[in-house]
Amino acid sequence: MTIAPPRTPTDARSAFFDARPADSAAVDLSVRIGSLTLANPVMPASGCFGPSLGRLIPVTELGAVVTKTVFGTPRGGNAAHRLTEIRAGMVNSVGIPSRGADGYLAGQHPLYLTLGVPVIVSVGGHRSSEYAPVVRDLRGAGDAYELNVSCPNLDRHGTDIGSDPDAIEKVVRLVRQETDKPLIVKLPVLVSSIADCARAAEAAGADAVCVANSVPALPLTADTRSPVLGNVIGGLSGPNIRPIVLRLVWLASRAVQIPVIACGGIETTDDALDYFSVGARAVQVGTASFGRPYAMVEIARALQERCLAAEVADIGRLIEIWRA
Amino acid sequence: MTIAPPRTPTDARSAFFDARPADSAAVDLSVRIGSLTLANPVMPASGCFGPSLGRLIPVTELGAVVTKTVFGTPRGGNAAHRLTEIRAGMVNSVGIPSRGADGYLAGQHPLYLTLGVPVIVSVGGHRSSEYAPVVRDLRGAGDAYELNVSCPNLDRHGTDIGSDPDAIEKVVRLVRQETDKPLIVKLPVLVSSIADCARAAEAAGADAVCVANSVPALPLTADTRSPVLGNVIGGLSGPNIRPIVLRLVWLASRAVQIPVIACGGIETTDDALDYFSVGARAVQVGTASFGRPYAMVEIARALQERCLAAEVADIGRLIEIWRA
Amino acid sequence: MPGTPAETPAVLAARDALAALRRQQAFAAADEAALDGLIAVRPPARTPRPDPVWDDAPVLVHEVVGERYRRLVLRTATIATTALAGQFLMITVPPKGGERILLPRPMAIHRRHPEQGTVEVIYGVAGRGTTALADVVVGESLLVTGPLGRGFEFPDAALPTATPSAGPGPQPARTALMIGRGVGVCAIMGSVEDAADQGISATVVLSGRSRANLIGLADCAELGATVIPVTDDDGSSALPALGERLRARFAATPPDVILVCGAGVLARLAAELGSEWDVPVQVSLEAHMACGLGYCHGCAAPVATDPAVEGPLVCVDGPVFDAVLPLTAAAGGANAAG
Amino acid sequence: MPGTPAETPAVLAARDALAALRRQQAFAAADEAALDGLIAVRPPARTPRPDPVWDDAPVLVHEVVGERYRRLVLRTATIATTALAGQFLMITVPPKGGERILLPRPMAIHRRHPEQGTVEVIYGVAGRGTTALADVVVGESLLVTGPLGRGFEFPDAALPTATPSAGPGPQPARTALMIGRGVGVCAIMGSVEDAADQGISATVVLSGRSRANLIGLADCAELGATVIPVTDDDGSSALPALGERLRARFAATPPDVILVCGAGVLARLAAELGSEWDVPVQVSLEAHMACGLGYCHGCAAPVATDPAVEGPLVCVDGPVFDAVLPLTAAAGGANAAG
Ligand SMILES: Cc1cc2nc3c(=O)[nH]c(=O)nc-3n(C[C@H](O)[C@H](O)[C@H](O)COP(=O)(O)OP(=O)(O)OC[C@H]3O[C@@H](n4cnc5c(N)ncnc54)[C@H](O)[C@@H]3O)c2cc1C
Ligand SMILES: Cc1cc2nc3c(=O)[nH]c(=O)nc-3n(C[C@H](O)[C@H](O)[C@H](O)COP(=O)(O)OP(=O)(O)OC[C@H]3O[C@@H](n4cnc5c(N)ncnc54)[C@H](O)[C@@H]3O)c2cc1C
Ligand SMILES: Cc1cc2nc3c(=O)[nH]c(=O)nc-3n(C[C@H](O)[C@H](O)[C@H](O)COP(=O)(O)O)c2cc1C
Ligand SMILES: Cc1cc2nc3c(=O)[nH]c(=O)nc-3n(C[C@H](O)[C@H](O)[C@H](O)COP(=O)(O)O)c2cc1C
Ligand code: FES
Ligand code: FES
Repeated sequence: MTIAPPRTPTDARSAFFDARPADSAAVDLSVRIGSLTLANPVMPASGCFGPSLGRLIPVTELGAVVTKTVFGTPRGGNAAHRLTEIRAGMVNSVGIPSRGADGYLAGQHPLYLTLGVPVIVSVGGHRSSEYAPVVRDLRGAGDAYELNVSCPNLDRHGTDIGSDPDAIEKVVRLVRQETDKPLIVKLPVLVSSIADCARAAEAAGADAVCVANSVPALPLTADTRSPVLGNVIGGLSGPNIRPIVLRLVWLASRAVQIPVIACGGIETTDDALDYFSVGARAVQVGTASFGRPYAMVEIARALQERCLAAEVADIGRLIEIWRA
Repeated sequence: MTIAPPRTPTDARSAFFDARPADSAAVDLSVRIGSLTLANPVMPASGCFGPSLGRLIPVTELGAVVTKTVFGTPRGGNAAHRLTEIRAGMVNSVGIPSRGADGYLAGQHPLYLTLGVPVIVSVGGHRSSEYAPVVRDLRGAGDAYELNVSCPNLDRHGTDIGSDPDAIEKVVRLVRQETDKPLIVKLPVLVSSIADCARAAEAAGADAVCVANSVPALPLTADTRSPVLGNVIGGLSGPNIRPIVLRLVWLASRAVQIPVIACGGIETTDDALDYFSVGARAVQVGTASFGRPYAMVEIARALQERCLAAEVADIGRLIEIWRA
Repeated sequence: MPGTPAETPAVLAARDALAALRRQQAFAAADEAALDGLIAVRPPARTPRPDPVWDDAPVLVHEVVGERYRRLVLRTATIATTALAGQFLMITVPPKGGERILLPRPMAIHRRHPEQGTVEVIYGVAGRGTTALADVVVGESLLVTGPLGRGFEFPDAALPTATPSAGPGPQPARTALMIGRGVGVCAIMGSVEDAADQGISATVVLSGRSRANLIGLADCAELGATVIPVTDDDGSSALPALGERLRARFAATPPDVILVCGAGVLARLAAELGSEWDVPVQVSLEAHMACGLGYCHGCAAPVATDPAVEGPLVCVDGPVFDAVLPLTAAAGGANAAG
Repeated sequence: MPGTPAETPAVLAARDALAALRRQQAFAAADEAALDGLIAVRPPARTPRPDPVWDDAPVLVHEVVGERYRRLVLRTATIATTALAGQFLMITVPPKGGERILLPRPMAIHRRHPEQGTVEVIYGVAGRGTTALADVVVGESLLVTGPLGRGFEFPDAALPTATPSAGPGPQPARTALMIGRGVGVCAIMGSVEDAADQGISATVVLSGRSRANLIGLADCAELGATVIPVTDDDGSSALPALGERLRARFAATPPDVILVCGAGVLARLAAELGSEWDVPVQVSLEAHMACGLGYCHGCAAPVATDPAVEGPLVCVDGPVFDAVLPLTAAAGGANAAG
């Protein structure tokens, strides 16, 4: 039993900031999403990041940040409980409270701008026609847009817009008319063909797809078998969904030429490399940040270390080595 | 530390057989699937049972047994490895080896008939037109058919037949022309609207839906990040998929009048009651039987005990008590 | 279906479990109902909140206290030095023996010892996360994030840790009634510390199932607070009994403020007393949390708002809220078992 | 990209891990290739297989053996009395500390002690399941299912436990060469027991990384078998060295049968020797398993069949298979490190 000696009022957080590794010219972790080049392929998942995290981790070491989904008009979000943890993972039914595009521009975007990395603004809508107006109302704020088509769809009795290739096509086409900025389409898990969905996004002009959102689930209390969440249904996230999402990323990567950004249960550098090995070109970290706020930055740092150790210039070649 | 005294050559298996509880006239666990009445709502999941299990557990205490899926023509199954266990659960890519309807009738059905409970024959096909001929070729063998529409579909580039309400409708309609026996449609997880799929089955004349099959996933090895399974992709099953399937059962139960049979991660009586509480009328146990072969029988026994303890006549009223 | 035959042991055990569950359900329903319409966001604080940090905090002590709780002493100098009364930590449960806990667990900072660079946390083993937390041994480190949230503040006290002064500015509180039940005591103990620092006379109701399970007796003794211990086993914690006792005690001069944490029904009792005495009441709440920092939007407070406007968040707008006074709704909730 | 600047500890550690992985990959590839085309299903057995049961088997002993293995002694009278040589158990790993293992793990029955009603299992801690199994303590019970599978059978021996007889019927085997590596030794130990019972002269190659890690030395001594210990650290386990040694030893009279388990490359060496000597070779295989009873179809054996016909299953058609002799494919696989 060893007990660390008393510390002067410093903390692991400041030590982590200080441990920033030197950038190595020998390794190139950059990734292009349309016209935008990210310094490295690691970023947060929408809804699992906010500017307040900027006080806890060196956000400048990330490739980008992604905002919580912004809707056109204000939404209050769902009733409590909005999240819980069960053995299968974390389940949330936050319900995307939003102050609307104007509220975002006034209250949140200025904070995101202070972070010093590209800002990807996540955009939501209840119908396929609702996305383009939000992007217009954002008046050019943000370096790219992630179109969250994994929200309940008012047009088709509550199924996801993103499960219908035609609706995806429409969303992207309409948004494309509003902006030249890079567009990422974030797809849902419960689709019969992720390949068709990814192809629809690509055909309509998207610059990347993000695979995937959380998996709809219904957690019950152990005692009375009643729903834990105020909204009954929520999205399952965390490491247990990783093998499900790995398959989707594998299929999507084989279906399209545009980059696939993997999102689902990434906690470690190995998890990220799993996704790179099935074709992903970038990764988003969601649930893992709650337990270990520095997880994303740790992954970005370790990707460089792994490349240096293997004496390769980029992640693509690192993957080839594992497969050799 | 207590060590049990030496035993005479007997074993826990025989003690379990001997502990069969008296049937109580006060409790009615029976469930109707079309014209078939099962003594209780507990049965194995397809592919997770075989007549050889009859030597290990008192199969007569189950409501029914379900066969492994039978295809019309022989299939060899997938390359090794066909299954593995990861933290998220068990993943199998057995690939449904089948000796075809004739092989089933000659080799397996006679063994099922010795078990003394209703036999539900699971039927598979690669196209929506392939199911009816299998049922015809089974020449009336079996007390009901479970149509496994969660197999890769040759008509629509490998997506599940069961993710397309029109294809489901066609399968059921064609099979209905071949038989008057009860038909159960077993649905997949990766569908945008399970309600639409369940409604299509009901409308075409199905007597029940089974929700759901395993969740497609891609497990990778920890060391070289290569696919564990010979088939790359397999089906995730076990307790971690339960919250995902609970949502599907909840939605399906609200969409149709015919019974919903729940299948996904059931290990204990509490798990079964979770499903009953969201609307299921029967349950299937898959993965849990591998680790505890007697799990199904234990659940059937405990359902009666719970009803007796709560002084109610059936499971419906048991659920009302939890919700009171 | 009465008088069914099979009264086997399995059947009898299932029957007991059902009865226990029904009692528990009844209490939970009363407790939740008691908060209805009671809570409002506090006006902006004049004390700037400390910046949160995360730290790998060595576990110096991890011991069972009473029959149901565990006490952790963590070395984390920054947090120990900066935390305000009623703030909390997010404690990440380390993976162990195959158990993986994803979300950190919010825990009140029970005591701050800035000289030693340590904080104390007392917790009850409830579900998976706290069960796994109980396996942590002395010498391991816990990842903690904090100090977080809006804590308790004595009215008109510009800086909770400042010395009381009769000089210029509004009159600070001179007496305080604190009420805590179970681990809810931990949320108020920082204010008991502040009261001792600021010369405020603190009366602290410690409520629990039994004397052996009361949290904070030794802390209050050390801090010179007056303790009113009440327990379920002798009936003294019952709300009507406790209400009468407090009314009698403060009949002459009511306290300047009431701080409460640990049960909805106790919060409502405090609000009743606050209404009668016309003194402010602050209530610390719990909510399921993921980030603790205000960005995940998981911790909606039970405050009704326009459906298009998100309500307050417990982690940043609370956990301490004002009780809406005077109390208008029927005080019925407070009559449930306490 | 040679000579990059940042040779930090993290980078150096990652480099070591990569090198170790590459060595391991090379061995695994050689091992798998060695089985190609080698295996065929055995003809129907004349010995009826015992009915499998499941049992709650108390753990009487659970100890570390050598540097890498653990030995379990389980009380399970039915299985101890009925198991045949080379059969296996499915061991269900009990849930513990949050770890939930779904699938039982197949394990060879290393020793049968019918008089004591016990069996022994020796296992290596590999992944999640065996790591969790290692946490089981004496006095707990393990759910075991068995005896399972088709074991090793001495050629022409009608009943493996019958006394050898020179009377009517075909001539039973008189000498046997058994080869086991690592935990693969466990699969052959039942046959060493049978050999002792039947007066068959057994020569047992025990292969492992080092002397301290050889399984079965004491068992073979007890059962009166001749042991050839070979290890990696002194190079004696290398396939060419071992092959030469066995050819020299059996130059005069080859054994009547070869039984092998534990590595594809060893199976191929055995098949080479069997081809040279014209004696049958039986090989015990591993496969990922769920049921162990033939109904899950998870344990496909590496035997090529018509794509429309399912190949043999390791759990019911094996785990013991015949080597296809004489060996036709190039013996290259056997030259890899053994
Ligand atoms: C601001 C604040 C301060 C707290 N201070 C203390 C304290 O000092 N001592 C103490 O014992 N407890 C305290 N709690 C409650 C403590 O956080 C819960 O007991 C704990 O989260 C339960 O976790 P579990 O893993 O045991 O339960 P599980 O049932 O496994 O939890 C499942 C999920 O629900 C959440 N959850 C369940 N119950 C609660 C609850 N009562 N409050 C918040 N989240 C919950 C968990 O965080 C988890 O995400 C505090 C809660 C809050 C919000
Ligand atoms: C007939 C038979 C007899 C065996 N006898 C022994 C024995 O006596 N001693 C011993 O140490 N080992 C034996 N094994 C191997 C043992 O079953 C594996 O080491 C064990 O399953 C690995 O489990 P794990 O949880 O440690 O690995 P994990 O990596 O967690 O396993 C993941 C999954 O793959 C399967 N798996 C991984 N490796 C193997 C393997 N080598 N064989 C079969 N399944 C595997 C597991 O069963 C599990 O389903 C035997 C295997 C078979 C088929
Ligand atoms: C609390 C919470 C809030 C989320 N909010 C959003 C959101 O607003 N928009 C969105 O596209 N995804 C949202 N997600 C989904 C995540 O971005 C991510 O797709 C999902 O959690 C899977 O990744 P993970 O397993 O790494 O968490 C949210 C997830 C969580 C846990
Ligand atoms: C080894 C294995 C084989 C299976 N084979 C079939 C099959 O042939 N037909 C079918 O409809 N489902 C099959 N399934 C799926 C199960 O019937 C069940 O739907 C799934 O495993 C989810 O239930 P569980 O979590 O209880 O295992 C199989 C599952 C496993 C694990
Ligand atoms: S816990 Fe994340 S916003 Fe409050
Ligand atoms: S392990 Fe199930 S068939 Fe062999």
